[in-house]
Amino acid sequence: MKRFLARWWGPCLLLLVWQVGVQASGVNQIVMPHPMAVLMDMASNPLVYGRAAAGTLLVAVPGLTAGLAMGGMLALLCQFSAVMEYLLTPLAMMLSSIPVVAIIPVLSRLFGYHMTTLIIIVAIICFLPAFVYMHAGLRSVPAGSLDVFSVFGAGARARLLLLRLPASVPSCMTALRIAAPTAILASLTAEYLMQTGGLGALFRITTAEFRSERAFGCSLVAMVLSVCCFFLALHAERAVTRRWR
Amino acid sequence: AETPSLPVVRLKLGWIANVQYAGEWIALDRGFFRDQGLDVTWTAGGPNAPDPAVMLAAGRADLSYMSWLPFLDAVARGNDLVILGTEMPRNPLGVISLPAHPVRVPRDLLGLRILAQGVNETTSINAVLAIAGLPRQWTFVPAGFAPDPLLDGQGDAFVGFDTNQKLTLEMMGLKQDRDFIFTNFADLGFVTPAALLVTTRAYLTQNRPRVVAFLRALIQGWTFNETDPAVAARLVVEKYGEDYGFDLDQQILQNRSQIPFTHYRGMPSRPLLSLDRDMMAGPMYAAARAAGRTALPDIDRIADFTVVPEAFKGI
Amino acid sequence: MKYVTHFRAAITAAVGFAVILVLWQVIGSAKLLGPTFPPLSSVIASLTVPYRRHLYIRAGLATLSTAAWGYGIGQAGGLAAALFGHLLPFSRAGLDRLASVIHAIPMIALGPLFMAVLSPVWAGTAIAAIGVFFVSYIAGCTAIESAAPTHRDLFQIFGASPLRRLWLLDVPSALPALVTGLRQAVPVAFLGTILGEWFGSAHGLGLLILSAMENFQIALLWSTVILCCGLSLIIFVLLGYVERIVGRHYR
Amino acid sequence: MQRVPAIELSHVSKTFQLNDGRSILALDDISLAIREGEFVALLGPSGCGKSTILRLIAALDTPGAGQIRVEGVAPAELSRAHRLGVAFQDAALLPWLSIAANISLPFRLAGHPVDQARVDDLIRRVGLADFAHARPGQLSGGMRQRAAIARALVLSPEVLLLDEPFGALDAVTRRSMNLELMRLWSTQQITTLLITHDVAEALFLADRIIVLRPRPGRIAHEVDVPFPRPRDATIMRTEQFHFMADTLTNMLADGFDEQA
Amino acid sequence: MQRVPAIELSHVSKTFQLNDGRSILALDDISLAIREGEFVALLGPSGCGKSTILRLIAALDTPGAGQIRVEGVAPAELSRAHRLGVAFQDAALLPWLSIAANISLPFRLAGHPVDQARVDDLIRRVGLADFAHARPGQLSGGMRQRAAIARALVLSPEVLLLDEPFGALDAVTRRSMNLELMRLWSTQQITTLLITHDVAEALFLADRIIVLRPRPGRIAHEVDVPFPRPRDATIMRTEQFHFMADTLTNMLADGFDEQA
Ligand SMILES: Nc1ncnc2c1ncn2[C@@H]1O[C@H](COP(=O)(O)OP(=O)(O)OP(=O)(O)O)[C@@H](O)[C@H]1O
Ligand SMILES: Nc1ncnc2c1ncn2[C@@H]1O[C@H](COP(=O)(O)OP(=O)(O)OP(=O)(O)O)[C@@H](O)[C@H]1O
Ligand SMILES: Cc1ncc(C[n+]2csc(CCO)c2C)c(N)n1
Ligand SMILES: [Mg+2]
Ligand SMILES: [Mg+2]
Repeated sequence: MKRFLARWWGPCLLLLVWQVGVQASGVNQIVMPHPMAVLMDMASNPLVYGRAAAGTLLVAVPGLTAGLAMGGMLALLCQFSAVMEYLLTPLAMMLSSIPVVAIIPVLSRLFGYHMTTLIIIVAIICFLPAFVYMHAGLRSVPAGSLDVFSVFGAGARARLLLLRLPASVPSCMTALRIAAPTAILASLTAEYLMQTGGLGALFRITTAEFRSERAFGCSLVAMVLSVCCFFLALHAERAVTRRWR
Repeated sequence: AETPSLPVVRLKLGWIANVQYAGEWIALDRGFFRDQGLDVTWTAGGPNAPDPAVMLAAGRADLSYMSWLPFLDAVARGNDLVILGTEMPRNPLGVISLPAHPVRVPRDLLGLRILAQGVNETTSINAVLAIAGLPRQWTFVPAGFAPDPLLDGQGDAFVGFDTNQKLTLEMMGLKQDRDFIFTNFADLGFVTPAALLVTTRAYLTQNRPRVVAFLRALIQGWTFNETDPAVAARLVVEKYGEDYGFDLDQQILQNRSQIPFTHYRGMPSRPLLSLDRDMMAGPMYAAARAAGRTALPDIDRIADFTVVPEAFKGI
Repeated sequence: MKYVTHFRAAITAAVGFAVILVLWQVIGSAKLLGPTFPPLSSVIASLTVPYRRHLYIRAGLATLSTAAWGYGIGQAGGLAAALFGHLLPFSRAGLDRLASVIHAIPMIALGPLFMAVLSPVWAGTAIAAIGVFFVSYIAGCTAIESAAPTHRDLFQIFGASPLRRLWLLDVPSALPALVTGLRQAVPVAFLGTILGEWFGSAHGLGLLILSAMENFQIALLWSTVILCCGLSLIIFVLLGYVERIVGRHYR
Repeated sequence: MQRVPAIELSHVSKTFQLNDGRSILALDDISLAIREGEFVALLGPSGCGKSTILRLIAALDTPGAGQIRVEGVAPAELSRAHRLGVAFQDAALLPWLSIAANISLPFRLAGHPVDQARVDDLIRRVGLADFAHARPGQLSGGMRQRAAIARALVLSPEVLLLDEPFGALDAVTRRSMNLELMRLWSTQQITTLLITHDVAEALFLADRIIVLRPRPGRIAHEVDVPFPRPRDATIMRTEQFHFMADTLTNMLADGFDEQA
Repeated sequence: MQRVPAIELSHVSKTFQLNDGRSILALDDISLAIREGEFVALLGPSGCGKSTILRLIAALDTPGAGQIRVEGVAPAELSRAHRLGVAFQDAALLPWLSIAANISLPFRLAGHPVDQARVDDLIRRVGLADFAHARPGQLSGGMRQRAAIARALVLSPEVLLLDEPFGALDAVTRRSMNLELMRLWSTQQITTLLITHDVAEALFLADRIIVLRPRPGRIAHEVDVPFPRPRDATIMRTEQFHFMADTLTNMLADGFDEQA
């Protein structure tokens, strides 16, 4: 218990401030619900939340996978072709300086209001860390190893399969740690803006109907999912990186 | 420039600061509010903005524009709100359909893929079907504000405004009844006003003269608007809504086309902004019940029909 | 040689940009991605029409000032929290988790809430500040711990007081990582601001994006997005230079 | 043994906990006394605990058992009083300060006004006069190490600890650095403990050589160096020098269990 | 000079472009021939171009002028034919592979089936049998370097290039590694070029020692090593060994311009 508090006093404090703040200001439930009301709504409607969360995960997971795959593949292409390198590096720099979520309106106009658009949006958002970290990872071969491979007469294939790809695994995990929690929040935002499926749409509908405890419940579920993704990815990253040092 | 002593009235708009609030812009610009001894400030709404009821509940606004069903929901959640009047007694919302699947009567909706923006639109469709005693047999296709997915064939019908999306189509060169069909929700049996002017009971009791004064200036503004639709449009584009990047012609067109909706059909004598008790007691309550709202509050608990006539008298 | 390398890198980046722009123009004019993907030329035309210049300037300045406030507040908070965790190590584990939880609060939930309890201007600022806070806290934590262990030993051997150590070792060693954090927080500040502006602000680029989308003003939509990305990119690149200079100095 | 040793370790042991739960006895019952003004060299194979001894004396670590007194007080007192000078294997200069600022850093850390004359003198004596305003990044490894030694000496410490300060240098540069250190030391005769891998270096510089054996770290031999001071490079080519070097090398290999 | 040298450099020069626009003549007109089966050591102060020579022979770099032939063909041919073995100063093992997998890597790079018996034999001979399945991160520096040497030898190369493979080791571990290398080499007599800073190491292992002088890198001296093979550690304590070591040290210091 003491250890739990030592680690989680922050979020507990947040909850406390929320409860006390709502109680002290006497603000109407439609502005901000009691945390207890939210937790009770969550406890008594697990199916509703479960289904919505599943919807969000159905966007976030394929989006994340596609984004990571795309980023990895393009980073690989950069290894082989100088033309791709010249094309993709400025593009990646542009993307990294852009608030991608801010262009969801453009993307939804471009691709239409479907679930595929949601996945595309999440994929684009996850693409960036994947590309940047894989690109660096494929280059972060151990000192001197390129000379070793050259001296032992390794071909391009061996260089890729036995050196660059394994060397990039830790960077891959870093990309995952950064992209996974973002994927959940990006799905939520895209669902909210496009009003399609999942927690984001449920958030919007319940907000419009003033069922604020459910709306806040949706945010809470998304938060928990995102934080879980973060810590899972963090542990995976640590486990893998340990093997790579 | 304002005299600091004037009491402040904070108005929360239900939508972005466009020509839909023509009366307000004119009253602000011409000093009608000031003449009534008020310093009126406003905040805009928008597609993602919190509902005006939330702003009232949070104490960040004194008056606001709301829609009928959200109003009932907010009251059901323990907010003591009062309707003072309506900016648009006739709702411009309707269904745009293509000649292939024209929507003229409720039954035409059955089996269609309908493009709609949000809760307000989908509830309207469901209410139409409920009132007509039809099953909810239609597919919701999420859409943005612009009607072009309809033309792309992503849906069979689009829920939009007479004063907006219909105009967009016409500006694209399409002709009503030849290239598309527009049917107002009122003609489908779902009758609600578009923008209700709402305040809290507490505010009304404590500041009744202020509310009356506000409405008086507002009526003057709307009356002035009918003399030249371009004035308010220009005010929006150049002053109050300058940061939205509006198109002046579009705003003029929208203003001109919205003026009929500020009057009751067939009742030219009804003062601007007044709420008709019979419409409320009849079609509006029926619509609420059809939309699944039960245990509706008593009409006099949620509406005050005396403020607008009192304001009108002073002009 | 160094200048030659920089020059070459700049040239290749420029060529890459040029190719992307040409591709955009071609795809846009051929309508390969439909009517909502306009050619570059029409976006530029919309970006340069004289009657919109004031609109863009006003909106850009509004967004910039909101973002700047959020950036400043977020950086100050994040760095203060990092320093707090550094000086009181027992609070670190809790602060880390607090930061990651705060970072996971959906912006779409914060938007309406802040709009109701703060004001339209401060809602954007607050959302931006929260995003920046996280980036800056993480960067700050890494930065303040980046002094080399041998340097720490050295300061202990020479009997440096904690305050002298902070000022003469921890802070200078932290600078490169701090500047990296400063740079990475720029898009976050813009993102928070734009998102905040979507929840009912009457000013700014975010509002313009939304309003253009609602009114099917495709060229305006794209040119606003370009403007927003351009602003972010410029600051990002400038801070990249600062990062390089600081990195050269302090590493 | 002397009556008032400058550095005294009595029955010092040190155990390290490894990540995998095992523990390592790095030092086992080490007793050692160094006279004031004496130059002692510590020889021993990798991992025998040389750096650990030095870190204990510098109060960078605490012994598991036993006692350490430096100038009659606890080691931490000495660094708190700014009376300790240390140079590590890597120069550990602050990259953002000029060479001169790095060398005067101990003054600032001690809260004393910078004695510019002393700093300039040391810079000149380690042959870095032309580089006083250069940054460490612009200097070669050997130059950086000279700066680190100047920094260790700048406060005129009473105890000087050197952990392989010439470790990564080639043989020739190393010898010239040895000569310079000899010259610097002979003017002040600070109590000095030098860790090295290089038998010739130890013989050339030290009054006494202590050979450690590993696992657990224990003192294996102590050898007094008979060469009279002042010494110069010619002694390194004498018969006796070669003989002693061979003896020491054998002592090192002795009990050296073909380890990693 | 021999009739068919295994490695032959004729009038090789190499210039490097520095960042600030200046250029450095790293090697100036180097001619050098190494017999088949000969063990040659390359001595010289830091920066004299030793590594550059090795990299040119390994086809990791190309000469600015002159010609290099290895076994009568261009150097790149040799590595492409998987007939070259190299160990660098840092072991350069792949951290994610076990020691056994690292040592068998050249088989996989050559596209040959892994000769497990050969790998196991080499692992045993460098004393890593207990660590075959450990990863490099769990080994000490010396163990890693032994693995790198085993890797260099695993394909039974015709030419072996060693760039200070024992650079960072202490004197004792270094000697025992020297002995092991000697044992390994004597069974195969591969043409070997060893770069080192350590005069004794060069004398102990090589048939011939080449001393380079820096700026520009030129051959300063060539010394034949007279000790008969097989050699063991005792020769290091002979009069002749000490004498030759002193001579070579003088040669190194010769023309050594008190550099950093
Ligand atoms: N912080 C530590 N944690 C665990 N083990 C340690 C630690 N520091 C030293 N050791 C162990 O203690 C032993 C002695 O280490 P020490 O660094 O004193 O050796 P050394 O004689 O200085 O060796 P070298 O010549 O390689 O520098 C080694 O076996 C080492 O693994
Ligand atoms: N890639 C390079 N770019 C520029 N200069 C280089 C490069 N490689 C080597 N040099 C220069 O060439 C000269 C010879 O370098 P080399 O690495 O061959 O020396 P070395 O004899 O191996 O020295 P050490 O004993 O320190 O390893 C040095 O002055 C070095 O600065
Ligand atoms: C898609 C869409 N949703 C809501 C509104 C706001 N609104 C509610 S009633 C009304 C009257 C029409 O002029 C308006 C505009 C809108 N404008 N467009
Ligand atoms: Mg050590
Ligand atoms: Mg070298």
